[in-house]
Formats: sequence, C-alpha cells, structure tokens
Amino acid sequence: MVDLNVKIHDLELKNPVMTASGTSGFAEELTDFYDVGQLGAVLLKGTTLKNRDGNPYPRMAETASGMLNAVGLQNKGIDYFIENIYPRIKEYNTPLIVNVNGSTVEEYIEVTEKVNELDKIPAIELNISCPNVKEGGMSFGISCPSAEAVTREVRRVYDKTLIVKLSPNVTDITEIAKAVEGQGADSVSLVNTFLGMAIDSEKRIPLLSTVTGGLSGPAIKPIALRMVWQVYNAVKIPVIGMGGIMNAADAIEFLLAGATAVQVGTAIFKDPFIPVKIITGIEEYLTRHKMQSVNELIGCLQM
Amino acid sequence: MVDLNVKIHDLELKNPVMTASGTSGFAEELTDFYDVGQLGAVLLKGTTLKNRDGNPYPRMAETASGMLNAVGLQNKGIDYFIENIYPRIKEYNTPLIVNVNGSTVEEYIEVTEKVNELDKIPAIELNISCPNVKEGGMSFGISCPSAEAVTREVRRVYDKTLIVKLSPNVTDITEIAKAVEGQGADSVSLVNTFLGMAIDSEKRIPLLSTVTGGLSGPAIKPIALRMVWQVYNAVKIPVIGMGGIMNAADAIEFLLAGATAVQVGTAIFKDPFIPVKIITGIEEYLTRHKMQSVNELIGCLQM
Amino acid sequence: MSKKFVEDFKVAENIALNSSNFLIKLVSPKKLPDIKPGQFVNIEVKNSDEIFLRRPFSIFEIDYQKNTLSLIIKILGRGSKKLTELKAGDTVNLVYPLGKSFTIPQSDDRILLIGGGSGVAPMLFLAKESGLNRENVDILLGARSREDHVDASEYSKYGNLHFTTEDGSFGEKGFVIHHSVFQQINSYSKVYTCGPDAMMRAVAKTAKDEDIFCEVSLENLMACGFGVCLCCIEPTQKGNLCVCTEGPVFNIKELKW
Amino acid sequence: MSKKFVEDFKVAENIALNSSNFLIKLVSPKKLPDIKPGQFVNIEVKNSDEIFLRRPFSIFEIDYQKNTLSLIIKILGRGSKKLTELKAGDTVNLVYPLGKSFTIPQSDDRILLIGGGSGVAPMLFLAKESGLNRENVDILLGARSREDHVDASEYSKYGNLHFTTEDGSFGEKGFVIHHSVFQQINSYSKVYTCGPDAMMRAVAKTAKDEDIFCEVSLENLMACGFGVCLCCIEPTQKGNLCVCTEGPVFNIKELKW
Ligand SMILES: Cc1cc2nc3c(=O)[nH]c(=O)nc-3n(C[C@H](O)[C@H](O)[C@H](O)COP(=O)(O)OP(=O)(O)OC[C@H]3O[C@@H](n4cnc5c(N)ncnc54)[C@H](O)[C@@H]3O)c2cc1C
Ligand SMILES: Cc1cc2nc3c(=O)[nH]c(=O)nc-3n(C[C@H](O)[C@H](O)[C@H](O)COP(=O)(O)OP(=O)(O)OC[C@H]3O[C@@H](n4cnc5c(N)ncnc54)[C@H](O)[C@@H]3O)c2cc1C
Ligand SMILES: Cc1cc2nc3c(=O)[nH]c(=O)nc-3n(C[C@H](O)[C@H](O)[C@H](O)COP(=O)(O)O)c2cc1C
Ligand SMILES: Cc1cc2nc3c(=O)[nH]c(=O)nc-3n(C[C@H](O)[C@H](O)[C@H](O)COP(=O)(O)O)c2cc1C
Ligand code: FES
Ligand code: FES
Repeated sequence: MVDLNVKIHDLELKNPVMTASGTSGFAEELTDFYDVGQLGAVLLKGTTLKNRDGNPYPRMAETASGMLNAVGLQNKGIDYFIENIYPRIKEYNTPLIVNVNGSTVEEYIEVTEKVNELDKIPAIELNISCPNVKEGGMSFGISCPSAEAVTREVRRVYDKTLIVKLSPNVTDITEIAKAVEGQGADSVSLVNTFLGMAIDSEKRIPLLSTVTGGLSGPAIKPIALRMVWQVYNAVKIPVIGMGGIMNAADAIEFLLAGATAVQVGTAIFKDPFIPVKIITGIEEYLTRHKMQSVNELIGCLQM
Repeated sequence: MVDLNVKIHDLELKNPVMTASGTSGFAEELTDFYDVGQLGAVLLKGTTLKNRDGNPYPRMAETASGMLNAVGLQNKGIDYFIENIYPRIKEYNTPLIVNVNGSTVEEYIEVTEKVNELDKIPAIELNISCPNVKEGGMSFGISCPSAEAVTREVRRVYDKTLIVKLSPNVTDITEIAKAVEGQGADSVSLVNTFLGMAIDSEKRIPLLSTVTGGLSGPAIKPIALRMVWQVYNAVKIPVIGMGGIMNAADAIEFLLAGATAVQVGTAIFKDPFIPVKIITGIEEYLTRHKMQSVNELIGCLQM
Repeated sequence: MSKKFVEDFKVAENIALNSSNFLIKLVSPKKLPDIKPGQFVNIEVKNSDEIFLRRPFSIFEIDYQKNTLSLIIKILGRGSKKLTELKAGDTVNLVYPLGKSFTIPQSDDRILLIGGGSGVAPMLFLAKESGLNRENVDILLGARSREDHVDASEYSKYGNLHFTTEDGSFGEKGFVIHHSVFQQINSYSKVYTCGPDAMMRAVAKTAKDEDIFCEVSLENLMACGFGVCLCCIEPTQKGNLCVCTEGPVFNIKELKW
Repeated sequence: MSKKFVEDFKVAENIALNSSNFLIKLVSPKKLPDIKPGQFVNIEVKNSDEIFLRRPFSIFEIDYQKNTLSLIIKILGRGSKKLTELKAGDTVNLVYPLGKSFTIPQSDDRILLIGGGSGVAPMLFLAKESGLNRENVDILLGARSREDHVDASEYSKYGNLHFTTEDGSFGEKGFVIHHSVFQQINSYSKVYTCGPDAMMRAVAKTAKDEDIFCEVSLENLMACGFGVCLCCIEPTQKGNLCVCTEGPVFNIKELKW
C-alpha cells in the first residue's frame, strides 16, 4: 500500500487530489455520481457576502482544448450557505474548503469571520483572482500591495488554514506569492483562469455576454505548470497546483513541479469521475515506480 | 472583386496575412511550396548582431492544441544575413520584414542600423518579447521603462516602419503598448509566445533542455485575442494580431478585435499553405457578407 | 438530487431521418435507470481535435427491456455533425440521466404537445409516456418543409398528429401557432412545447394570455450538465436558475418571458 | 531547396508486419515526384484530440507506376498508434518529400546496410535503389527477438540478408555490431545505418575508428519538417544543423559523435 497523505499546513489530506472551486458545486452534485469521501478535499463554489446573480447569459464558450467562462461568482451569499447548504453537506467525509470572495477588503473579512465559525470548514481559499467580476476579484490579485492588504486583514480574523488563490494574469507570479506568504498565507493555490475572449466571426459578436472571460482546461496547462514550478522555487509554504489537469499524468507533472496537492476543475465537466480516476492513477504510478509515498514526487523534477 | 489592401503606417500590404517570425524561415523555405508573392508580408527569422547557436536539443514539446519551443534565436547574425541570405530573397514580391533582436539596447541599435541600409526591407519588427533567451529578449518587453528605452533608441536610427512585438507575459499589455507608441513605434504586433513548461511524468524530467519555453498555437488564441482587443482600444497605431490562428475564421476574429493585419505562425508547421488558404478564406467571407473591403472588418466587433 | 451515471453505450443503429436529423439508438451493458420525458444526456464527442466539451441531447425513446436509449440529433455544428457519423458498434460515453422531466399529465388532462426541429424528440417521448387515451393527446409538429419533418406516424397510436410547414408542402401552411388545433388552445388543460426559441416564445405568449398550464424545454449552452458550472442559466422569477438541473423543463410562469 | 508538396493520399493497405510494426501503403491521385532513399514524409494525424503536430516517417517503398508510397510505422506513442489504425480508403495528408537522401553508391562500391527497429525501412529502400549487384550489398538487420523482425525476404534479390536477435531466436545472437559481417566492416567501402540512437552510435564509432565512409539517418523531434522552426537540430562540426533539411542523413564526419 502506497501512502497518499499530504499536508497543507494544518490540513491533513488523505490524498492530494481536490476538486476546484466553481467546478464542483457544493460537493452535493458530485454525490449524485460517487462518494466524495474519496476526494482529498472539495473546494466549494465561490461565495460572497451577499447574493450575486452573476453575469448574463451566454456565460461560456468552447475554445481549443479549453473553455471560457464568465459566470461571475453567482451565489446566494454566505448567510444562505451557512443556513441552507452547510447543514446538508457538513458530514461529508472530506475537508470542505470555502472559496471566499469580495469586492472590498471588508467583504472578504466579513465572509471569513462567518466561515471561521463553521466547525467543519477547516480551511478557506481566498480568491483574489476571479477575472469575471467588475469590482474586487482579480484586481486584488494582480498587484502586490492589494494582495498583501487583503491577505493581512483576512489573516487577522482567521485561525485555520488560509490558502490564497493566485491569478496567472501577472508579469511575475512569484512576487505576488511571496507577498501573500509574507502576510501569513499558509498556502497558495494557482492558477485561476486566464483572461481571454472569443468571437463569433459570422455574427461578428463576442461569444460571452461580458466580452472577456476566464480560460481554463488543458490549453493553459503548460503556463500553469511553469507558474507552479516558479512559485514552488520562490516560497516555503505548500503550493496547490491546477490548470488543465485531465488525468493522473497531468497531476503528477504538477506534483513534480512542486505542488503538494492539485485541484481538478474543468475536467469535471467532461467526466465527474476524473478526480477519482486521478487518485487511482497516482496510486498505480507510485506502485509501478516502487515509491512508498506521494511525497517522493513533490518537487522531485530532475534537472 | 473585394479589396484586401491594408496599411501599417507606410507599409502597404496587398492583404492582411503575414507569416510570423521564426515560423517561416527566410521565406525561401516557403517557396518550396508556393510563390510567397501571394502573402501580405513575411516576417523573417529572428536576427541578432552575432551568430547564436540557440539552445540545446530538445527544443520543442507538443502540448494540448499547441506547442512549446525553446529555439533561443538560433541565427547566423545580421552580417551573414546581409551577405548571404538577403541577396537570394530580396526580389520576392512581398514585403520582407526583419525581426530584430538583441541582449542590449546597443545590439538592437546596431542590427537596426544595418537593416536600415537594406532597400528591400521596408520595416522591422522589434522583438522585445522572446522568452527563450537569457539576456535581453522578453526582459525588455515586460516593463514599461525598458520597452520605452529600446523603442526610443531604435526609433532614432530607423526611418522606415517600426513595429514593436509585445510579450503577453505581462499584467497589463496596454501599458506596454502605450509606452512604445509614446516612443514612436509605428505599429505593435502581438502576441509573442507565453512562457510555459512541460514535463515527462514517467522520466520525471522537463521536456525542454531549457525547462521553460514559449507556448504557441490554438491553445493561446483566446488570450491573444483578448490582448489584441485591449490594445486596439488603447492605442492609435495599427495593431498586428497573432496567436493560434489556424484558419480564415480565426484571422477574421483578430481583425474584428481590432487587428489591421494578422500573422500566422505555428499553423505553418501543420500546413505551409494555411496562410494562403486564409487569404482566400477572407476573400470568400467578404464576398459572402457583401463587403467591399477588408477594412470593413477591422475593429468592427459588435458589442 | 438523484443518482446519475457516466457510462459507455454502444451504438445499435444510426438512421438518417432526413438530410439533417438522425435517430441514434444506443444500448447499455447495464440496466437503465428510470428516465422520464424531458430528461437529457450529455454526450462525449470523441476523436475530434475541435471539440472539448460534451453535447446535450434530449432522450427520445427508452426500451427498458433492451436497455436502449434513442436520441434524435440534428446537425447544427461540428459536434452534432460528428455524432451523426457514428456507426453501429461504436462506443459513446454518456453522462445521464440529467435534468427535470415534464410534469406527467393527470388522467383527466387534455394535452397539446408542440414540437419543432429537434424538439420533436421529447414531445413524442412525452406522448408515449403520458398515460392518456390518444383522443386526449394532440401532437403538433412544425417544420420548414415536408422534407424537414421526421416520420412520426408510429406515434399516432399515442395521439393525433398534426403538421405545419412554412411552405405548405405538408400539413397546414404556416407556423405552429397558425395551426387550427393551436387556435383551440383553450380546449387543453396542459400545453407542452420544445423547439426553436422563437417558436416556444410564441406558444408561451398565447398560453400565458389564455392562462393555460404550459411547460417549455429550454436549450442552452452547457458545460457540465449536472449543476456545477453555472453556465447554463435562465433568468427566472427566482433569479438565475440552471437549465441543466432546475430545467430544462420550466413552467412558463417561472420564466421572465 | 527543392519542390515540396502537401497532398492527400489514400490508404491502399495497412498490414501488420508484427505486433508493433505496420506497413502502410499510400496512393496519390497525382504523379509522385522523384524520391530517394533516406527522404521522409511528415504525416498528419487526424481525429485526435491529443495530437497537434505531424509525425515524420521515412519513405520505405515507391512505385512510380502506381503512384504508391509505403511507410513502416512502429508504434511508439499516441500518434504512431493512431496511424496504425488507418484503414484502406482513409485519407491522410502528407508534407513531402522531405530531407536529404543517402549518398547513392557508385558502381564499384561494396556496401553494408545496418537497420534496427523502424530504421529498417530506409535501409531496404536504399538496397533496392543502390543499383549494385546483390553480391556487393549486405543488409544486416537487428531486433530484440524473432517476432520483432519484419519479413524482409523479398529484399534478398537486392542483397544478402543477415539478422541478429538479442535472445538468439533468429540469426546471430547479440547486437548488430556483434554480427560476423560487421566484424568484416573493413571489406565495405560504404556503411549506412538507421535505427535506435545507441545502435547507430556503436556502428559509427567502429566506422570512424576504421575510417570507413558511414552515413547515419537521425530521428529527431520535429515540428515543421521543412526547415522553418529550427527545433530539430543536431550539433555538428558546422554548428547546429536542422535534421529535417540538412539531414536526416549525415556523414558521421559531420557529427560530433
Ligand atoms: C437540454 C438540451 C436538450 C437538447 N436536445 C436536443 C435534441 O434532442 N436534439 C438535437 O438535435 N439537439 C438538442 N439540443 C441542442 C444540442 O445540444 C446542440 O445542437 C448541440 O450541442 C450543438 O453542438 P455542435 O457542436 O453541433 O454545435 P457547435 O459547433 O458547438 O455550435 C454551432 C452553433 O450553434 C450554437 N449552439 C450550439 N449549441 C447551442 C445551444 N444549446 N443553444 C443555443 N445555441 C447553440 C453555437 O453557439 C454556434 O453558433 C439540446 C440542447 C439542450 C441544452
Ligand atoms: C526523419 C525521421 C524518420 C523517421 N522514420 C520512421 C519510420 O520510418 N518508422 C517509424 O516507426 N518511425 C520513424 N520515425 C520516428 C517517428 O517519427 C516517431 O516514432 C513518431 O513521431 C512518434 O510519434 P508518437 O505520437 O507515436 O509518439 P509520442 O506519443 O509523441 O511520443 C512517445 C515518446 O517517444 C518520444 N519520441 C517521439 N518521437 C521521437 C523522435 N522522433 N525522437 C526521439 N524521441 C521521440 C517522445 O518524446 C515520447 O517520450 C522517424 C523520425 C524521423 C525524425
Ligand atoms: C465555470 C468555472 C467557474 C469557476 N469559478 C470559480 C470560483 O468561483 N472561484 C475560484 O476561485 N475559481 C473558479 N474557477 C477557476 C477554477 O477553480 C480553476 O482555477 C481554473 O478553472 C483552472 O483549472 P482547470 O483548468 O482545471 O479548470 C472557475 C472555473 C470555471 C471553469
Ligand atoms: C518555433 C518558433 C520560433 C519562433 N521564433 C520567433 C522569433 O525568432 N522571433 C519572434 O519575434 N517570434 C518568434 N516566435 C513567435 C511567433 O512569431 C508568434 O509570435 C507566436 O508563435 C504566436 O503565434 P502562433 O500561435 O500563430 O504561432 C516563434 C515561434 C515558434 C513556434
Ligand atoms: S451546464 Fe453546468 S450548471 Fe448547467
Ligand atoms: S523540424 Fe522544423 S526545422 Fe526541422
């Protein structure tokens, strides 16, 4: 038996495979297919202080080996989550992580304070990288001062594992990573989606109601992998890698580049079983390569 | 008959379809397939002051809907070009544009001065965005002051059409575009490749000798298109768009987003006839949509 | 929430109904779960360098004995084209059953089913499953021309078939809302419709004006099909709802139409 | 520079030579250009969501009457696998003819052709085109085991066939450099080799030591195949050269081996 356990600060995971925020609902949707207790963790849908309707339809466009989305953080707000959803899902046998969003630092703080009270939420992922909202979101994640400010303030009110989710839409992602590490982030997760655009050449209109949206899927994997590798070499806190992971080989590439755990996002739309298949695939890989633990892969790219 | 002519500053093109630098050799290679006189222009292979061996093998890796390259500006230097290659190609019936590279501002200037003497080279493309060289290259293109400095100095010694090629590996490409416009660039071309990475999960080694390389192909199209649209809305000089263009529909999307002309790169590796097919395709599109001129498409995205 | 599956099916047959519509019958190695009219599958398009996501299609017919499930696929773009090229014996992967079904009529209902284009599929499925006597079921199918209609004659045992064509080449001339049975919309207790947006909106408008129960089945761009991506929304009285889980069937009163 | 083409061919036949090697015969609707041993094609792999670039394969046989061109494809990864699934009648697109050929022997040459793995293809092509009497041509083919050898018996009319297997199940036991004809390398005026890197390096080393003319055909990762991308380089005495245009055939004196 190989050992798949990994640790993200205080958070012990039975395996390094999480599902990404905004691509796995509130975990319940996945339970229609399988027991989510198999997963390393589930990142819940991006949550804000108040109800948000999100952006108008159309919100997605297929692209070469990927897709654009412009969901825009549609959610019913943190109070609705606490009252109506949390009670239904809190007994799932996997760590549930809330993806915290805000248009102002105060909003981030308020949401975090509320989540801090929830026994069964061992960690939050601070989303400072959503490209699909007008205020807040990515604007916090593309400059060091603002990324620092929001991390510092949220850290003050949060006791458990604080993961900060980074935007890839920057010149040097290691600077942002170091900035949030300096303000007490326990881990960084990367990457969120790349700002992209698609056009209907026949109708001469943008395919998304918001013109631009977030690019995800295998198309972005080479860039995401490079960023994970750069950040791994720049910070001391554990890195959570994602961006286009479709199978176990992809996940292992991220581990080798330095990720302690990975998140699977868009792949779930193609097949909700992919995260589970990746867990099995990593297990098989370790056995085949006569390794005892997944930790033997993390950061072990040979140069 | 529809009108395909476009103008990039002083440069009149018979159609808006160019082949991208580093993907169409010195045009001669394409003449093995067809008459390059059909093309709007040919961007010649990246040229430096002195001979460069480029990076060690392996220099490429296939990725989802794209590829990474780490060629590293292999070329024999500007003098070799002028003496040995230029005389062979100068009579081609299409504008030949030299892609100028350097590790220092002085090198950029020296190469430019030499190219300035060549009658049949009506324009240069200043490459401040190559991700595959240790010194110079992309480092000039990711900060406004350095992009400004090199553009200003090159502008001083160059009389003909000066195109500056921008890197997409930045937080805000419009700032760089505005910076080089401010220093006298006649046009900007974008995007160069995205810095990416690929790993062999079985062997646990990077697939490129240089670990990271430049991502091109359809995978990057949504991001490239977004950047072209942003830059078009930020500057007054003509924009040349590229990144993953594989067919006429793709090219038209870039024109709609604001590109006055497009460059076709990686697609040539799949089929060297693609640039020619795109010209025909644009012609057909204009006829089908009862348009007289390709200028009716440029920047005409309906919002 | 209800149990959903990701399963490989084999293509049993693929029949061209006309130049653009294909009937594809798929067989599962496993017992099919319970499936109701209005539900759909999300189908993987293999061996294509252009297609990344699955494509949703309404379920048209079910045979629980033979474990077959049929779809009617109309060629719209690249994915539907590729699917219509499937051959008997090929494997396709489905995520299913997805979405909510139509409200099954009660025994005293008189229903009108209005289908257009590929929306014919769930209408015929509903006719079959309605549990009503055929005289209480009217099926109105619209198309541009005679050759765009699929052969629905088998369904005359479940209801009275009526047709319109825009060019008058078959059935009554005009759109479905111009058909004589539609003029009697007040004689039905429930109206169901699936098809092009414009058609459904026209039907819904009359049904709303006349205050008749009416359900429509929306077609929307979907990424996941099971409620996790929030791409497939429709603005409703209760805010933006996911068409894939809260629909595709909606009562027109819920919508902002 | 010489004229090159991008052309659709039809698959005439696809024959499994053994479990991993396939002989694929392609037919062109047009007259084939002149093609020499050592030249290659860059072939598009269609209907795959994983493969973006073409894959290079040496030309194995040419029939100018029938306008056919054959390849021997060994399954290595995803692209070669997909190509070996081609069926008669399928269309494939080639960029060709690419690269430089082997130096055609002169009438007084005695030559040794050493092939391993998929490198067998250009060696047999060269045997056929050498223009020499069969007694002046020795063809030495190496493989792991009997079942890994392709049937080359037809080529005995162009030269004397010799075989090695690592397990001794066919021909002499060992690697090609252990074979008795290789021991007589001095009796040849020209040695040609194509196959796994380690094999070619071993052959080249002896040829270099013995100062015998020797050409090798390199296999390298290629993006374009016609000299524009500069991805396929080999460090040589003249600096980094493109394998696709300056090779794939190199005289070992040019290399840094
Ligand atoms: C719940 C549901 C049930 C459906 N049932 C059926 C059915 O039974 N039979 C059938 O033939 N079709 C059905 N459809 C529609 C079907 O999903 C689309 O025709 C198909 O996905 C198109 O894929 P494509 O790759 O061929 O088109 P693409 O090449 O992806 O697109 C071609 C063009 O059509 C547009 N388009 C594609 N899909 C949609 C859509 N869903 N809504 C609006 N515009 C779209 C695109 O934007 C583009 O302009 C259903 C859709 C939904 C959501
Ligand atoms: C000039 C030339 C002539 C060739 N002639 C033949 C021939 O006649 N018959 C034949 O079977 N093969 C030939 N090859 C090799 C053939 O091109 C590769 O086997 C094929 O491209 C592999 O593609 P794939 O998609 O199956 O492998 P992939 O899935 O792309 O790769 C599988 C693994 O093999 C490695 N690999 C792939 N291609 C190469 C390569 N060219 N060099 C080194 N490592 C590689 C990859 O890095 C990877 O680790 C030739 C190559 C060249 C350059
Ligand atoms: C439809 C969709 C919705 C998303 N919503 C969120 C979100 O609410 N919060 C967040 O941090 N990331 C969100 N993301 C980004 C993903 O979590 C992930 O960072 C990104 O998609 C890259 O990974 P992938 O390529 O595996 O999908 C969303 C992505 C998609 C495709
Ligand atoms: C193999 C290769 C070599 C390249 N060399 C150069 C170069 O020398 N100078 C340059 O400005 N861009 C170079 N590029 C970048 C292309 O010109 C182009 O900007 C990029 O590939 C995006 O376009 P595409 O997706 O159509 O290829 C190179 C790209 C590739 C793939
Ligand atoms: S398609 Fe994903 S939520 Fe409906
Ligand atoms: S493969 Fe492009 S130069 Fe050789």
